[in-house]
Amino acid sequence: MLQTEPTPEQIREHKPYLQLGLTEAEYDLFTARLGRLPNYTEVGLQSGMWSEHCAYKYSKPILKTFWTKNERVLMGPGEGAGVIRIGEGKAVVFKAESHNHPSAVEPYEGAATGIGGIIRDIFSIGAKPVASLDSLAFGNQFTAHNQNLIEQVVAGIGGYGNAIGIPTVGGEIQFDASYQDNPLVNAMCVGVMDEKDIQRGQAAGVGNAIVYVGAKTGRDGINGASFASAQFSKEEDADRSAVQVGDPFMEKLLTDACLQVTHEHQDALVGMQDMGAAGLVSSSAEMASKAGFGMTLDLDLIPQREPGMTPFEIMLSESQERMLLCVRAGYEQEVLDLFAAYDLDAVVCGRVEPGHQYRLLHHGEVVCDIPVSLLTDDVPTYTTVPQQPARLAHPAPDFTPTITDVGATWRALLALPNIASKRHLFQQYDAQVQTNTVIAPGGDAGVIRVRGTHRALAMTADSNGRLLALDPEIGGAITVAEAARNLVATGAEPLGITDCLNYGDPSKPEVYYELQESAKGIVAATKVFNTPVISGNVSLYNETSGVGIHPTPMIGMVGLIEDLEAITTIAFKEAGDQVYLFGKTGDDYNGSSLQYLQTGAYAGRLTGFDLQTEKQTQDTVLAAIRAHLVTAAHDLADGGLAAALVEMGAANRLGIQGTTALTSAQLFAETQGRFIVTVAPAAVAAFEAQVGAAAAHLGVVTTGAITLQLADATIDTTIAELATIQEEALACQLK
Amino acid sequence: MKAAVLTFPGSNCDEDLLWAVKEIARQEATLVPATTTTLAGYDLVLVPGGFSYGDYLRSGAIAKFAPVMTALKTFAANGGYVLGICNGFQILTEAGLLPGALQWNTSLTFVCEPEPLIVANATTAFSNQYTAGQKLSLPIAHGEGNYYADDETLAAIEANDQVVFRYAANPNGSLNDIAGLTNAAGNVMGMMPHPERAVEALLGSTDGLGVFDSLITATKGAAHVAD
Amino acid sequence: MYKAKIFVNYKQSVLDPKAEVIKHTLHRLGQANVRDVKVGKYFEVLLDGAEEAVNAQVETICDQMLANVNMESYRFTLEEVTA
Amino acid sequence: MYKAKIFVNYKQSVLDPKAEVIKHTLHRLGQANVRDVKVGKYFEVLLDGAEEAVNAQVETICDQMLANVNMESYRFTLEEVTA
Ligand SMILES: Nc1ncnc2c1ncn2[C@@H]1O[C@H](COP(=O)(O)OP(=O)(O)O)[C@@H](O)[C@H]1O
Ligand SMILES: [Mg+2]
Repeated sequence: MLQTEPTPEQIREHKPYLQLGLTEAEYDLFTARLGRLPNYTEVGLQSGMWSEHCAYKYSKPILKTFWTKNERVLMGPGEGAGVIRIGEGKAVVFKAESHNHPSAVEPYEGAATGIGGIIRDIFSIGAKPVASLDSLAFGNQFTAHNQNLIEQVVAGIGGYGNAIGIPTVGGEIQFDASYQDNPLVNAMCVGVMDEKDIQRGQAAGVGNAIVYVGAKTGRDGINGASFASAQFSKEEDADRSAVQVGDPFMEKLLTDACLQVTHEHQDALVGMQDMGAAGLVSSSAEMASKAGFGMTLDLDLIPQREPGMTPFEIMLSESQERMLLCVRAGYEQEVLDLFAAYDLDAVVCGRVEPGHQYRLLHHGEVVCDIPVSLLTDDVPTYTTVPQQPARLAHPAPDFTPTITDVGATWRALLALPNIASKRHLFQQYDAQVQTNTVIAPGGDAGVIRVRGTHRALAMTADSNGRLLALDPEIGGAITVAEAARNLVATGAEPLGITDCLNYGDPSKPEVYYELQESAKGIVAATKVFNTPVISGNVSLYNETSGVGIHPTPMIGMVGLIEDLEAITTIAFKEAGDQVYLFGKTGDDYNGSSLQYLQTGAYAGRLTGFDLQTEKQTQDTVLAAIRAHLVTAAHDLADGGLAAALVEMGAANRLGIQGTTALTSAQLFAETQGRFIVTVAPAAVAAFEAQVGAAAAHLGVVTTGAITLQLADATIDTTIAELATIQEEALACQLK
Repeated sequence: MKAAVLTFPGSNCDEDLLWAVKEIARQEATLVPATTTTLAGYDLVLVPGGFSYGDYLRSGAIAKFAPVMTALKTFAANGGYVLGICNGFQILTEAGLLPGALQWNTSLTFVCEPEPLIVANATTAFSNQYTAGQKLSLPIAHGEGNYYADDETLAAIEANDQVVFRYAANPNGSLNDIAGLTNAAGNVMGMMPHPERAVEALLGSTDGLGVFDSLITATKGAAHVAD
Repeated sequence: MYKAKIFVNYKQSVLDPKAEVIKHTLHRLGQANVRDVKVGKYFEVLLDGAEEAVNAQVETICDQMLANVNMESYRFTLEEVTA
Repeated sequence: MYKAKIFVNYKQSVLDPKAEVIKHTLHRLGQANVRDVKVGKYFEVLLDGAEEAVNAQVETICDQMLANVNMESYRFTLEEVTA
């Protein structure tokens, strides 16, 4: 162990830092700033802190372009999670995080620890976690390996979320060839708190205590994959594993205890942060750096799961369920006692120091003594000269579908994995614990009421990699618009977003181009919808054998409902209700599910999207819902009108009888910015007067028959037939 | 009615039950930690859902060693009403307060969905506000809800009319479609479905109110149970 | 010090969903020669003390905690070990 | 016919929350002499076939289904039995 660590000179000579992900230039820069050769521990800390995950080397220039503030934002990006005011003294806290790589390697624990990690981000701000969402993307070949991956990821999310008692109220699951070797597992958590309780991750005030809380530190997840090759050289290490295992029981105790500290010991608490990527070093260094102080930690005091851990291992371990607190001097005991009552390990392991040095002691020796800014601020950022990928310069010609049997096309479309119901997967998540869930998964957005107020929050997680692959800028804007559309359909006003930027290797000019262009689209859309980005996460290098995923920004959006009576669900309520379609339907088939059904691919330019038109439609729909004129609402997304009608009819097995000027093909068009709503007969006059020409009458809800007179065909079927296909297709294909 | 809602480390439906009893059913109720050693003075003890001690060994297997369980046994032996929901049901079987055991759902997956139920016995303290044969929909949310008892025990349960709720479309493999049952004396019930999640129209269903109303009726005027 | 090796298994009469799924999957994968699958738990507990006392203690631990005797049975062996 | 007795255990360094909770509970119940607890899985699989083939088959079953080799290791014995 210790004795096998290279000396500073050996490090300079043999460059072991290359295996830790650092470049020679980065090592040289660090050495120059330090004014001496760093030892092995220090190089280890550098490698953790200068990783993309902690330092955003490639993404910082992009993230700087995001719009992050409006009058409601109480805390933007930079802390564990962002905070937005929702009225009545309350605030909503949310953030999303990716766990793509860990989930690819070990799906159950990778997904589970992804949930655990994002929950800690939320309560580290002082908020009670009230809901989770998950955005998943898998390959579309259902091989045994892929099926196992899907099964285990879903089980892991449920296994953690269900046990800790946070309802999973929404999410998405997509299937596309692009994710066959690089699945995406993005998790989002939402918390609610009193505005006055907002915490920051800061370690201020000379002499104040640094308190370590929670699980013991083990040799898990140390420096990700590099640990395996760099450290497991000896024979007897073959039976070792660096997989991180989640312990939701521990996390439940940790959540409750930390929230109790924030609520009942405000005098004692200076700051709090979770230990995420790069574990103890990133949490402690960031807390010191944000507050502008130095820090000394005594590593012998850190609770350890295994004997003989080196400072490198202790500092870079990514063991789960750990938190770091800064506690005012003199208040240590009351905080330690509180954690003891929960049976949790808690120890004072260091102190805030004057100046800016970051010092670590181990077995009585100083093993690290560097300016803290060297870890947190002096990281170089990189830009790549972007280059438009060839496929974008020469898009395929517009797709023109041919439909001979519209009923058969409809049935086939509903069985596509991306259109089929995901219920048999998401019903493995507890959606109702905490008894606040007004809309569980299956609607356009999850909705939870906020106890102690007359308000509710709507939330959704959306991504559209296949559209971004056709046009990253428009696709990025569409993703934000779709998220807003989902919220509006429930009666919510969009408040803000969190994101996970899932991309390939950013040092490739084409990938960087996708990153930059999609950011443009996202920024433009967030301004139109008044939804600043308050938190997020970046996951780059999603590549296998040099082939990257579709550019896939996941947008998590939260909206506010101020009237519990106006919450609207997608289900048709009663036969006799009138059905209206908002938004113009065009011949927009490029990138559509119909195109995929008929050609096996998505191709062409993106057409038929305009941010301003979309915003107007959303405003009109929201106003109608708020005026209590609407009995059901649903936005049109994948599969267009055809999919939406079935989704609305399914729950109560109600159909539609209608006449429209749309063609058979247009039934499947995926023109953006559209909604279907139903209106009770008594409200028709008021509804039509309020919305005017924005909505077109489509038909009337029936007791189960679906009879549609299209411009070029007639359809006569039942909701029972169509809904059954949509409900059963995926479960069949995943067997 | 004065209710105690037990809370074990890892319980996560304790607050929900408290809310249902206090805010919706408008009864006196308090959270009682697992370290408590007496339950004197309560009319009803509720054992909530969740994952007590992580449920890592078997659901409910560790919770039965909590100090409060001794008090609970005394309370039940003295005729006090005890209702275990989900993990609470698992704890009560592990502790021997109810017959049988709950094992993994035959699907081996956790399942959360509204579940159609049939009231099998409407004469108990937990179901007197329903009618026999009544159809209800209550949410389930569990991975280990597959009720098992050996043949002899099962026969005795049926002969003694202890089954209170049965599944209309068995979601987990439970023998005899058992979703909820009482002990032989009729003062202890366990059920996998969550009545406390079905007490507000805003959240989708009020079918669970009957359980709480039944207990209010059963305990009306009842002297507090002695320890 | 003793090491107790403890096996916990479902009783014969109990249908074990996990074992069923494994057997079913193996058959689906074409491994028709798999006749039966049993799934159990295996624990190792290290305890200080005299053999007789330890034996009784392990018995109690199994009976009350590691096995649910309504549906599971257990057996164990004790082995003297040095720390 | 062969009976495979298969033991699956967590690899070193992997956190085992189950074992932690069991040990902790035993200590809380006063059984301070319990030094360590390990939790594993135990399978018994009955298979027809020749020893060598069965051996290879069990190896595959363990590798791909019964053990998660990212974090668990397994060992097994084969024993000839009559039906
Ligand atoms: N992984 C998941 N977790 C929770 N809910 C999910 C998940 N996947 C899909 N859902 C739910 O299924 C419904 C349909 O999802 P989706 O087709 O993505 O909707 P939309 O296209 O309107 O965004 C939504 O209610 C969504 O919350
Ligand atoms: Mg939608």
